[in-house]
Amino acid sequence: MLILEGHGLTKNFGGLTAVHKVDFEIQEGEIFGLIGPNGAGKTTLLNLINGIFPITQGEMFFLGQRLNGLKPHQITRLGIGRAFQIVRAFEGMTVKENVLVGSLFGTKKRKDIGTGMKETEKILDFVGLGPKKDYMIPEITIADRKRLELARALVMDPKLLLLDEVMAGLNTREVEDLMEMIFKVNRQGVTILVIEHVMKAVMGISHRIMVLHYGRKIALGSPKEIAENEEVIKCYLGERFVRKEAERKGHSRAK
Amino acid sequence: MVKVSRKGWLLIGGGFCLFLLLAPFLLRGYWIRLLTNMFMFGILAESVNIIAGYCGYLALGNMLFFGLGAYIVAVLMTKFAFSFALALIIAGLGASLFSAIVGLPILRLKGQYFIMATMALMELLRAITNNIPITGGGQGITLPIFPGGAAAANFFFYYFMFGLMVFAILCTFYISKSRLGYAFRAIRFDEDAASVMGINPTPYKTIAWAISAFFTGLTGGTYAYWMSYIDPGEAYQIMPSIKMYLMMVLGGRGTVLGPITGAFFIEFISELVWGKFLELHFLILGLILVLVVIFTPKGFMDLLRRGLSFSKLMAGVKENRV
Amino acid sequence: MLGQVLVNGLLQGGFYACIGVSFSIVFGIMKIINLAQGTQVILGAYITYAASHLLGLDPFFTLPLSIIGLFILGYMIQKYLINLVAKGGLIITSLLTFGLNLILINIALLIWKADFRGTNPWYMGMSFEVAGVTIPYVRLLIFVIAILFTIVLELFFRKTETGNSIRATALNPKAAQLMGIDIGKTYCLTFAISSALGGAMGTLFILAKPISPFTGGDFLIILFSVAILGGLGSIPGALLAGIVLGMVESFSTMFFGIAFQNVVLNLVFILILIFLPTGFMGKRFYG
Amino acid sequence: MKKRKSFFWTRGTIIFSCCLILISFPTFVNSQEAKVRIGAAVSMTGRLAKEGSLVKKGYETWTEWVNGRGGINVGGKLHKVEMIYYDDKADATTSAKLTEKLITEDKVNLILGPYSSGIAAATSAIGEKYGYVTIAPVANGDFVYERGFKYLFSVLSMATQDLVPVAELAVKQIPKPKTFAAVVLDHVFTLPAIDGVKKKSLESGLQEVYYGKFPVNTSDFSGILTTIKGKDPDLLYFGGFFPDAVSFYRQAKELNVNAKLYTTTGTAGHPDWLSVMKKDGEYVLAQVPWHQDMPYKGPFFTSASFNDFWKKKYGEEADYFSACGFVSGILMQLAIEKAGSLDQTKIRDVLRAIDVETFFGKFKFDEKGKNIAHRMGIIQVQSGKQVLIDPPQPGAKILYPAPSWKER
Amino acid sequence: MDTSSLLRIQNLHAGYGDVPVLWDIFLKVDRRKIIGLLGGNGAGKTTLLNVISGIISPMKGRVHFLEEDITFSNPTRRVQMGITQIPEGRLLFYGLTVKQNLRLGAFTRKDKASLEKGLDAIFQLFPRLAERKDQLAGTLSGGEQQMCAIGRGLMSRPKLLLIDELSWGLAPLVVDHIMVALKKVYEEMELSMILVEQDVQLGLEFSHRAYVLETGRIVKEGRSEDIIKDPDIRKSYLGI
Repeated sequence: MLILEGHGLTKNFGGLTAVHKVDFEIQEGEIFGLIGPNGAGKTTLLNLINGIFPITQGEMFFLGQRLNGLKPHQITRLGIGRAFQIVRAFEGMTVKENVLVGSLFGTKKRKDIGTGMKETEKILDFVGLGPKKDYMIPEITIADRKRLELARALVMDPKLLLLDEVMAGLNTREVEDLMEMIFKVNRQGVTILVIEHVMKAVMGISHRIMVLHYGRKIALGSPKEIAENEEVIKCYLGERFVRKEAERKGHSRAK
Repeated sequence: MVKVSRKGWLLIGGGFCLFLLLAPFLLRGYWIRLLTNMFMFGILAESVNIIAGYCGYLALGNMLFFGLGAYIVAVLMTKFAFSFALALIIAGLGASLFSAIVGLPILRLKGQYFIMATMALMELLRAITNNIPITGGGQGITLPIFPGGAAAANFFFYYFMFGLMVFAILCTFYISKSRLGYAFRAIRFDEDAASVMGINPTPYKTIAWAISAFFTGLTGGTYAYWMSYIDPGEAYQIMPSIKMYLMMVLGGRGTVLGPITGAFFIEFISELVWGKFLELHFLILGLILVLVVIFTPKGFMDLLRRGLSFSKLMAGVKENRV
Repeated sequence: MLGQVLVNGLLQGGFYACIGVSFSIVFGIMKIINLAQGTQVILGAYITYAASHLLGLDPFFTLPLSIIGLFILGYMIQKYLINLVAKGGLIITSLLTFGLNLILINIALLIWKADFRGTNPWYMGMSFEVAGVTIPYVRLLIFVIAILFTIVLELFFRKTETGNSIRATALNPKAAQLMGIDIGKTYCLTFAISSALGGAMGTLFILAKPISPFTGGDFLIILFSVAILGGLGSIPGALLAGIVLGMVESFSTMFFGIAFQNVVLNLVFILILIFLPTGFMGKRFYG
Repeated sequence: MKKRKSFFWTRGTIIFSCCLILISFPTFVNSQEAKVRIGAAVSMTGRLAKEGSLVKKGYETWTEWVNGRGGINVGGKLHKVEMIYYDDKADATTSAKLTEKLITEDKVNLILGPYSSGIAAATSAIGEKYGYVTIAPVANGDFVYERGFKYLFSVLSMATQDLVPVAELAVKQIPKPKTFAAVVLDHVFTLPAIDGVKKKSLESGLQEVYYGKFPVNTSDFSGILTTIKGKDPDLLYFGGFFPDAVSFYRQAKELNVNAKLYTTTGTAGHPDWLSVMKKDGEYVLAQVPWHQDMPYKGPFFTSASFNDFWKKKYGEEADYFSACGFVSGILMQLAIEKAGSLDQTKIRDVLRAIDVETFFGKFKFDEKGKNIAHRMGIIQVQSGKQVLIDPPQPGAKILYPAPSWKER
Repeated sequence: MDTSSLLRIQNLHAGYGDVPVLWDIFLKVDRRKIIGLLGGNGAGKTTLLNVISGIISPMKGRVHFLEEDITFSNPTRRVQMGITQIPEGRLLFYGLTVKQNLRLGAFTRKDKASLEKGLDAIFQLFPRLAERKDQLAGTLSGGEQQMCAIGRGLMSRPKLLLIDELSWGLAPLVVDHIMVALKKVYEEMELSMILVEQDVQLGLEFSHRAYVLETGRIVKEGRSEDIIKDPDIRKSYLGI
């Protein structure tokens, strides 16, 4: 079943076209990757999905409901959660309070603070932030902030989770932890749309990948197809990546 | 290093409250008026705190609701013979309603644009007040004197302002612990992120401003009756607005008791300076403000929380220095 | 009649623009609402007053004195006071200038008392007529000087290396530091320039209106309006905004009477804010 | 290097806290001698700082003078006068607070009022509450006295009467003026005077061609002046604060707006007018509550001898603000001496019944506390002097019509 | 002379406020050498660069540059001496043009006359920038911005170039391009570099020597080709 579909999505900023006639469909339950060079319009596309920017042209549907013209908070309550690229935690609040906001306002159900708190603690334990729940935001590390972003999105009980470069700035071990966690969320039935520069991660977790270049879709397919797609290599991946990838594969084969 | 335990704070606070409750029986007229004045600024700082401290919208022209409340009470009492109580309630609600109406377009503005819009709104209201006959224009309005002599008036306004302040504190306390409070703070720190987390900012911002306007309007109305004369220049002033921010920031932005502490501190210090230095009071008050801002940029509440010590003070200075 | 109203608005607007620029650069570059700016203008005016009375100089020739005097004062203020809290954010720095304002007022009060001071050179009040429009010499000169200062300042910011370093610091203080730009010094310089411009405006102001130590507070609304309308830190924007404000003031007096001048002015201002919230040229500065 | 710096800061903090403790110490008043304590909250800072400090100078001079004579005779015993001043910042809230402080904290015997009407409206309510006699030296807005207060007395006649003599004078001139324009600051301080003269002018058959109120902080009058120029009025009435009047007349000259007679509310009688306006201030009329050429005689001074006394003391002509302050003191002194007591009710009753002439003019109060015996003088600036032209003086004549700006 | 050390850090402790982030750092940079500074997030790499640039003053320890003690010198002085940082996230002056950005890079240089020559050299190195020299820096693509940042850093004629997270947010292809250009810079201009990288493989391929930081301490140092073969490193950083 289709969970999210976009038809001919276009976004103009003044004279600049950030996203140009992009079509895509995301199946329920899949992990859908979105890659492309900087300024390709990936984050803009995400902003169109959750309504931060109004759509200039085209249509978008979530589980059959038209999203055009809805405000971000309405879209969130339909079941689309989002973790931001640059961590946008509320700085003057504790870790717990940050997640609590999502729990209180992010779902259709109206909850009292006690219930919200319980859910919050559950989610914090899930992402491994339980011991740090009373820390203020400036006191936790970047990796923890990424986890916090994830927790804030998860607590809203989303059907579709948008992850915007949550891996950026993490080391290999942390990336692997986070990949594991994303798989776990996905197994619980949450569809995930992920934007990522860390190729290893995006190649490793996505079922399908879409490549954007200057606002246009240039490829869509399985990770393997993408990695071999010549246009993608020309515009995005580059020779060294292919070489390195080959070396890595050769190495693991040898092992 | 001065550090007081939680119990100590409760004792100090309780004692102070008891003192305030009994003060009219212990003190002479001037001190009662001074305290009443402190309460007034306490309420004003607290109401600014709701919109600016919690919700992050720096409504520098918040005194516009003060003027509005004062004029509603004045006009209703003199021209339509309303009782004070009724007029005051209308003033509070009127200020709230007005904030909601103008809030819809203005609360969309961000940062300095919002600051400026509220200031312009205050100027606009002043200009309108000057030009409509029912307010007496630039001549001002004189209100009936509170019946029953000096002592009765002192008692009445003292306890009235005190009650209003306690009401404002309780209200802020409730907000800080409720859904509203979380929504306000989320909006303050990142409005886009808040809306992605399911908060519709518009109604929450409007509510915050309406609550703030409600208290400011009530204070203005009480002030008009208390002073028994107002004119537009007195009712709509920029300087008290700035002073309210000073109080809020010194006490602690976004804390329940901070603005009240700040208000008490500033009013008390200015009173001392005023009384002692006839020719130099601006200079000395200015110096004190400058030093306080340099040494406690995060407010007293923060300082008390971290404990008062010289090295902490210096660390605060170092942090903000270029 | 219409021509006269137009000229009146334009002449007043030039002054508003320049005074707005002095406030706007500090606001735009350092994110400081300088609440003492009005009083700094008045201090400039006092320098002119003192110089023209003690030395018998023509007020216009005292311009260098007020500029230099206020430049030094501004530099000191930034270096020894504001830089101490410069990283504290908009509210903190603004509150500091609030305290500073009180101090400056009191100092002026101690030196010059509460008396009204004014200058009255021989050409005061003289005017000439062009096509039925009366143009006073003094106001024209004020206008020309104000515009000239504005243009020179804009060129300074765009063309000189120091100007660019100031803009760079505004855009990204950390990067500027990494380029070897001394932020503290740059801030001092910026504040000093703003202060000096304010001082120059004081010289021009005392030619139009007498001053007392408390006159400075009257500028606050105009300073804010011009800076915000023009787009923070944008000099051409402030120029345009000042002239627009002057025009609105002049025309509203003609059409609605002067009593409604403030009603119209503030209404127009709020509407512009709502429908044009980045100001006239706000975007140009930030790219 | 680092150490020394922190030492500096430590010392700074200690000194700072010492200062705080010092200023928070109460002042102890030595109350051995029999004294009359008089309190005054005046504006020493803020918009009315100049006027307020002149009134204060009047109070101070009176105190010194009366103490020089041994003090006030209360029931046969001489009491020295002690004055307590506070600065009300021209702000009603502060003024009210300070008045309450004077009454309850400093326990003064009498209160001399603040400078302006708006503030007096707030403070007189407090004097009334405590049953304290308040003498208001300059606050003469009519509305202040319409509230039925029993302890409040105005030194001056009411503000609506301020400029009435100007209209009376003008219609007597030849060629007779036909039209007038009135421009007034929208403020309690200036509205009544201009409205009063406007009413009188209309009654005298003059025609109003322009009436405009301008808001506080207006610095550009060219819009109004352009309109007025088109109407070409014979008389120009202007009401505003000092800076307003200066920029108004400067711009009138710039735009060449001429009238036969120019008027201001008080400003042209202000001591700073001559130094700021120089020859551009010529021919302008203003009301003055007092002038040294007035013909009044009193128990201690005549109008002229008061000016001599002042000149000897300060080397400058006495200004009317100080005179207002001084005469308030004298009035108080007369009332106390006659009452023979410091009892507020007795003093009030004496003031109620008083009918006396002083160097300042006559005093006779109606039941509302308005001085109905006082009449404003009118001055015109002539050759760098503020010359009294009404009440009529020998050798002083109104210069009419004023020459146009270009002919001067 | 050519082999003597350029930068020497001894026993350095540093942090923000009262909280230390770096402990006991010893680090040496020789002339004409590229040093890799590797490690996970929060390891203190950026803090160390900021100490070298003078933005953070150390709590303990000494920093010498060209045999001069610069422990407490301000950033301006250090730029004049030849230490320039290309910061993480580029931090261009987005409201200024490319050319103005580059000129500001030479802010501390006294010989303004040869400035134009320097500009030409940068434009030769990155022809893309020459095409866009009058465009606002904010309108450049990510790769072009990184080029502009490098160009701006080179304009001060550094002796030691500190590069923080070169590959941050860039497509793999663009990283390749920039690496090539950087190699050219290294070969043509006589300078040393400290390269901070998340992408450990990239960092090691490109450097002569490398230091590996973990939670504020140096846990490994040595020649890059040795480190890349280190099994611990391969396991925890290269995922092989």
